[in-house]
Amino acid sequence: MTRLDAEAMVTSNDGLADDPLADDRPAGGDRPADDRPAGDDVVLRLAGVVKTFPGVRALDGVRLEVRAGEVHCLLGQNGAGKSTLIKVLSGVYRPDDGDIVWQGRHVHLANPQAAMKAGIATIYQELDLVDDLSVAENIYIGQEPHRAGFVRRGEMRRGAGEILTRLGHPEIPVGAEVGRLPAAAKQIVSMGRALSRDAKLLIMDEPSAVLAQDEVSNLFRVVRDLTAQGIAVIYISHRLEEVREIGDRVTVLKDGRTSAVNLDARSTPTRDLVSRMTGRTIEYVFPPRPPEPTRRGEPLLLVDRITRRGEFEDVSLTIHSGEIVGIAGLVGSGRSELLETIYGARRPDAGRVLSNGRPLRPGDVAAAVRAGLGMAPEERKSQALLLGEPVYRNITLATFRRFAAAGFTRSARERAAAAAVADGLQLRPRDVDRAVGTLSGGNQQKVVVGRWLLGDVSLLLLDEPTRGVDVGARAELYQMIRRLADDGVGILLVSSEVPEVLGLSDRVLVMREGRLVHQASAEELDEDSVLDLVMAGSLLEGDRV
Amino acid sequence: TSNETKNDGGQTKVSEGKNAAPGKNVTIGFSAPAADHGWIGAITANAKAQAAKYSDVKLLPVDAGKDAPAQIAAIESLIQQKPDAIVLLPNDGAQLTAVARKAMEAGIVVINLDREFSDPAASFALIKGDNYGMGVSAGHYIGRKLKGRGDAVIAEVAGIDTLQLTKDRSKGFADTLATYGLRVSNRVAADFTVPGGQAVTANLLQAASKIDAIWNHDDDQGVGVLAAIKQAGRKEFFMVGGAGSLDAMDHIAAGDTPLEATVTYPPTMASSAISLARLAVQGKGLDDLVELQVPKLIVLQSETVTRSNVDRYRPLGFKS
Amino acid sequence: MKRTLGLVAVLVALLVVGAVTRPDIFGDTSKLWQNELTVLTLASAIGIVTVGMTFVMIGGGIDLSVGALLALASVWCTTVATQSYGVGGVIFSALAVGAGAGFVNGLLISYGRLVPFIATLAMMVAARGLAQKISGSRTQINHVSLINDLASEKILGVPYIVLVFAVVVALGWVLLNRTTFGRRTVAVGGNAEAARLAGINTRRHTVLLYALSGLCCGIAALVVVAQTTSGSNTNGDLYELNAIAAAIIGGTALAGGRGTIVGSLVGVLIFSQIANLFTVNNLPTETQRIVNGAIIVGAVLIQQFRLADLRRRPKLST
Amino acid sequence: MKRTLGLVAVLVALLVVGAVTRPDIFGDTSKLWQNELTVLTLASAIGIVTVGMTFVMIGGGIDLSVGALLALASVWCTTVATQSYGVGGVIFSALAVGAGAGFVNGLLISYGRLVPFIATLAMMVAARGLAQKISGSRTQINHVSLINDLASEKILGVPYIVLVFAVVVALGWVLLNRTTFGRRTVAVGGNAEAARLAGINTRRHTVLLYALSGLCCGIAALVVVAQTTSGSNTNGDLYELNAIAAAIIGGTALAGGRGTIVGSLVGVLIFSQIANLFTVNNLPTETQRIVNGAIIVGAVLIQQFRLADLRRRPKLST
Ligand SMILES: Nc1ncnc2c1ncn2[C@@H]1O[C@H](COP(=O)(O)OP(=O)(O)OP(=O)(O)O)[C@@H](O)[C@H]1O
Ligand SMILES: Nc1ncnc2c1ncn2[C@@H]1O[C@H](COP(=O)(O)OP(=O)(O)OP(=O)(O)O)[C@@H](O)[C@H]1O
Ligand SMILES: [Mg+2]
Ligand SMILES: [Mg+2]
Repeated sequence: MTRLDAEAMVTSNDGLADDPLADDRPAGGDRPADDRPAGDDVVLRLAGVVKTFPGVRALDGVRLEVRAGEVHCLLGQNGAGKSTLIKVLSGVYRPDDGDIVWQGRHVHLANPQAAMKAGIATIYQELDLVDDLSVAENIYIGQEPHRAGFVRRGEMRRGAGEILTRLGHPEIPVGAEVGRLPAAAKQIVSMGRALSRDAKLLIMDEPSAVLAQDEVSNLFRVVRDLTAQGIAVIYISHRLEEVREIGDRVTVLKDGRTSAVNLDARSTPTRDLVSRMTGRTIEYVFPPRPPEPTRRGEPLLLVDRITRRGEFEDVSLTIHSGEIVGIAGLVGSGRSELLETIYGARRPDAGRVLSNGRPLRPGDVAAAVRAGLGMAPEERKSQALLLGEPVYRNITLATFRRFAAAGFTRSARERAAAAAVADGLQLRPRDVDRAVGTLSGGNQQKVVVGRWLLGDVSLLLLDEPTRGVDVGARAELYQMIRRLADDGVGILLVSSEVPEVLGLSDRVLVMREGRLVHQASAEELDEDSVLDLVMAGSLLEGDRV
Repeated sequence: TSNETKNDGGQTKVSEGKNAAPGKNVTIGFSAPAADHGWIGAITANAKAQAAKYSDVKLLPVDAGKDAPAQIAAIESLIQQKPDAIVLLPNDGAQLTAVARKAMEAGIVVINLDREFSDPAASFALIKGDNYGMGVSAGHYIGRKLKGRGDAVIAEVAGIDTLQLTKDRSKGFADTLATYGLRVSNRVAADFTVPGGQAVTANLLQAASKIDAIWNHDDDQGVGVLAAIKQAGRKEFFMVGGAGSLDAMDHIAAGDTPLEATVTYPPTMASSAISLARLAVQGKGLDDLVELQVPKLIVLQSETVTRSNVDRYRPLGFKS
Repeated sequence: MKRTLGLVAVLVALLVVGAVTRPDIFGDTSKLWQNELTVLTLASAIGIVTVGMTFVMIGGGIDLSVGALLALASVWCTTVATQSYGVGGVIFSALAVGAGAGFVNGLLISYGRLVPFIATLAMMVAARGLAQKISGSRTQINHVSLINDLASEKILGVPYIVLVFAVVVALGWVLLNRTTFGRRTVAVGGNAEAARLAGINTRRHTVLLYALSGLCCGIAALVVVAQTTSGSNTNGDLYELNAIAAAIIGGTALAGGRGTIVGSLVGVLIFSQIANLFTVNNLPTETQRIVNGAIIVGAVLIQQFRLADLRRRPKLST
Repeated sequence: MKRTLGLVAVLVALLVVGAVTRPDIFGDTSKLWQNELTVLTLASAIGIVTVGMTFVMIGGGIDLSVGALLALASVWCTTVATQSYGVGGVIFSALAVGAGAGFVNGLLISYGRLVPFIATLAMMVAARGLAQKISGSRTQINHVSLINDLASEKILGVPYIVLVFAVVVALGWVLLNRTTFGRRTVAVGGNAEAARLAGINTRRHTVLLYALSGLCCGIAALVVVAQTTSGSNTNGDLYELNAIAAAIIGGTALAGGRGTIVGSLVGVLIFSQIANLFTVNNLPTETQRIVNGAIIVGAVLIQQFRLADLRRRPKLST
């Protein structure tokens, strides 16, 4: 149980000054950027790439070199510029400056079509699917097989089916409307599209953020398949263990600059990677649990046999003040629906929810909020953020009424309170007047969770709170969650990362196919036993809570 | 349009008497609703043409805009320019009354054209068509032909139902038919447009499988009414029109459609209104009347144009 | 699909109302057939316009200029000069004017970056003015009898214009559901950013959508000219509102990405059938209006009845 | 902010056009003042309606019934029975009818789950019909002189109705920018699901928004009654389209979540100033219309000129 160590903070250049790779200035095109002589197998080379947005220099001279057949990982804090970099590569943004050499030729990728034509396919961080089209249509969007303008539907469905099979998901119906699929299935479709393009370079921006563990290994199988065919892959993730498992080489971005290039993905020590990303050293840490289980008196929240047909059934649970309860389970096991139902965003078919002994009106979020509940939902863009509004108004979305006097809002106070939250969560850039839509994905996520750190919730429901959040900020977030619990708030946490559930919670519930199948204190469980539980074939009566 | 008749000769007129002699110069403001209907278009055209015939008249036309408040503003800006007279065809009589009174109080002679103010004091004189009378004329024509047939199916294609004038026309029609023991059995309202006339008539012809007579309030929409009748291939009835467009008169003369007659609502009243305004400002009366001033109220006859007299009326017909 | 079934149920309900109130018409097969042909005939022009509107709306836009373009095309194609080229000249000029003006809409929106509402509103105002200028606010009689025959002549008892309507609907269905153009329309309207990222030229596509809508206005103008034997600058009045309403009733989303041709067709037929019911029952205008408001609300409520399961998707409620 | 500056530039450009074409009016301070008061007076009713519309649109909706509600309220408050209660009765009935009908809109949309376009379209049709029924299609003269005085009396040279307009705009601004109600409106329109999950009662708020819009229609009805000294079922014709257009020109997003009162105000003034320029220059209607279309396009293009930097945000262009 390590705490953040202020003394251990070092800037990347101080700590690694002797490292020849630690070059954060734009590299001249003439200078080889590798310890080895650049072989013929280098397919992509970037040098000095600059991209500015109003008020932000998102990329400030970036170098990158990718070889055919390798998995090249991009690491960096939230807001470091990873997504911006890949958008430059896929023709979405035009760089202000810099050099892109693709397959030995200088290229201008003026628009996404140009990048696609060049053989670069991308899976973006934010899902880029059309909800109203079918799975097959989404996979082939923009390059539908056709004859004289007529879509060859049979061919398209067949092709889509093959691709999905290759991705290990033959069960996803190619004719289904994508909007009706769960998030994980959407991610698969998004990957399917990238695969359909016969790319020579495949870029994946945090593909694992919405995947559960079993899906990630499936994804890795596909990636290995591709690299074996000589296709290069750029892989972005905040999970270092994934980088270790799948990556060949690593490039690290920090504040829009390259702080290290072409590190070996397997052998570089975690400490080095983290310090190059953040300029300080952090271990992947959870705050210590309080020594005694602090269960006293009546539960804060009592969920009594609630059911929503087709989603979850007969779920009962309790949460006490000061307790963090985690729910583990596969994507699609109904955890999000359970949380939303407790919160009143969905109406249960049966059962009831009591807060402090009093029943909550079913299907009434406002009533739940009045009773002291708060929820950070799963999908930040569709469920949580007003993208065009400033950060501070997003942070105070649930509390602006408490800042107001006689119905008149008091923006200055809101701003100050929001700035404090932003500081605590290391929001980057730390400007609370900026439109939240211009933040990087991970920073947006911090805003979603930060909303409930203000004001006085007594029970917090967190659905994948660290999705897309970098290692450093994650540690901060865990601290804040624990501090809330220490202050007496009850917390119900859903996460697809089993270590997170185990590390942060006092008590763990395991959910499978809409039922709670196991309950234990976190110390009694380890990762393997949880995985066994969530994937077990049939339900055993005795297992149930 | 179908006819090349140069009909300007019938739409304006300058008397041959002593009133024709040029007098004091007269500036006349003119305001009428925007012309997107043949009849209104003819009103504006006639006023301009009539004013051009007098060497002592200067016309200041202002567009009335799209609704009553806009026309009020237009009249107010006109008052600022201090014309001698204003000829005003209001978007809505009652709504323009206050501003007309204001003009009168400013010493401007207001000639109220067609749509009547709610206060007689708001105008120096009123010249208008007879909406109720149109219904009466149409009622008499149809009544005479169907007299004694109490089961006769009589249909009415009205104009815009939200307007008072439509109510008046329908009332005159119903009242007159009643004197013959007849009544309207099917009534539809179009919107003074050709497609409106076509659409409601197509439905009307479905509603009534046998009809004896139709009165259509407006010859503009009548183009559509006749088209629908032709498309349905119905011939068992006769039809009376309204307003007196050139197109309608051509059909009456040719006898190629069920349209046998039309009852007039002449846009030439705009020409007359200009003449009245000039005379009023110059302090002259009507030549053939004894009085020294023009009359306070002139209501035009709604005349019935049939095949027998259509040649006389053709010059008065306006292009729809 | 379910949604369309609900709509068809509404249409059937309207026919039942007809049968109850006017059994003499709705109970007699041949009279009913005649009556429904009238309903279809009157639905033709607005229906064709609605097909174009449906494409624009699915593509995430809106076209307020349809009524004005119809008027402009009708006036243009009935000018004396045009008529002297015979039926070919009339047809060509109507289609060219409609598609051309629609093309301008598309350019303003795609490349001028105007909001569709404003660009097409400006076009609506300007096109009506132009139509007025060309026609001198007069109704222009059409003398090309081949055009007028479209409304009066029949084939197997069905007026030609109904056939034109049917062909446009069929082509629209194929275009939307079976071609890359149609699928891309859904993509552009459903998620313009995703469509762009997937390599679709969204701007060019948008231009084509508005040109298509304009083309439909040109076709509808010919239908109106045939029906009314004339062209007029007052033609197509309020068609924009009616077409949008019919499309929305038929399940097209104002926000784009969702909609069907069949739904729009049924939406148009519902409105046309309501108007027909009012006339055959001889209702006074003010009552018509009040009842009309209630029917619209009722129709949508009936149609939503089966949709309880869809409600959870937040998109639907907006 | 920048956007509004661009709009103000458009307004100034229009005044310059006035100065060039009619130096006698626009060059003479007192005549210019009189003329601009006329512009403001004419903008009052539609401007008040636009304030309500702006709230509805920012809240993610649309209100097609505004013109009809204005007509209904104007007819209701000028019925003989109402007038006999004096000025209080007239004012109360106008506001109550407007807000009440708006409330019904809100219920249909929030709890009936109707699409706003359809619900308010139905209300538009029904309210016009009702207005017609109540008034018997007659224009009803208002005899309560205190109301009529609003248009004819002035304070410091400014007509009372202009002051009413100013007060409504000021209150609207405060409500949108300084109150929790305004904040909730932006939230509901920007992302209804997010607002709901943050504990905002989005349904109740939607009802309030439409009631507010209806209330504005009631106020505007009083203004029109004062101006025309009468109530009529033809009042407020096409106000829905004009109000939406003014709001959009002023930067309000049709999709919700974005918009300003000042922008809408300037949008209304631009339209009103254009109409005034046409009148003082005595342009024929058809030319007016053609030019109007061009001006609208030009105004938006000018206004977008400074916005190059925002263009990258795809959301903004919709
Ligand atoms: N459209 C935009 N407008 C303004 N600023 C932007 C925009 N897009 C990105 N930025 C800024 O550019 C910087 C880099 O963002 P980017 O999305 O590339 O980060 P990232 O490395 O992908 O972070 P994360 O791990 O959170 O996804 C951030 O400071 C962000 O706020
Ligand atoms: N492959 C699938 N195809 C169709 N429906 C699925 C599929 N997987 C899950 N579902 C349904 O989707 C719902 C759950 O979706 P969701 O992914 O939000 O679950 P979850 O338990 O919240 O998982 P997570 O929190 O990890 O996202 C369930 O009702 C489930 O029946
Ligand atoms: Mg990113
Ligand atoms: Mg979930």
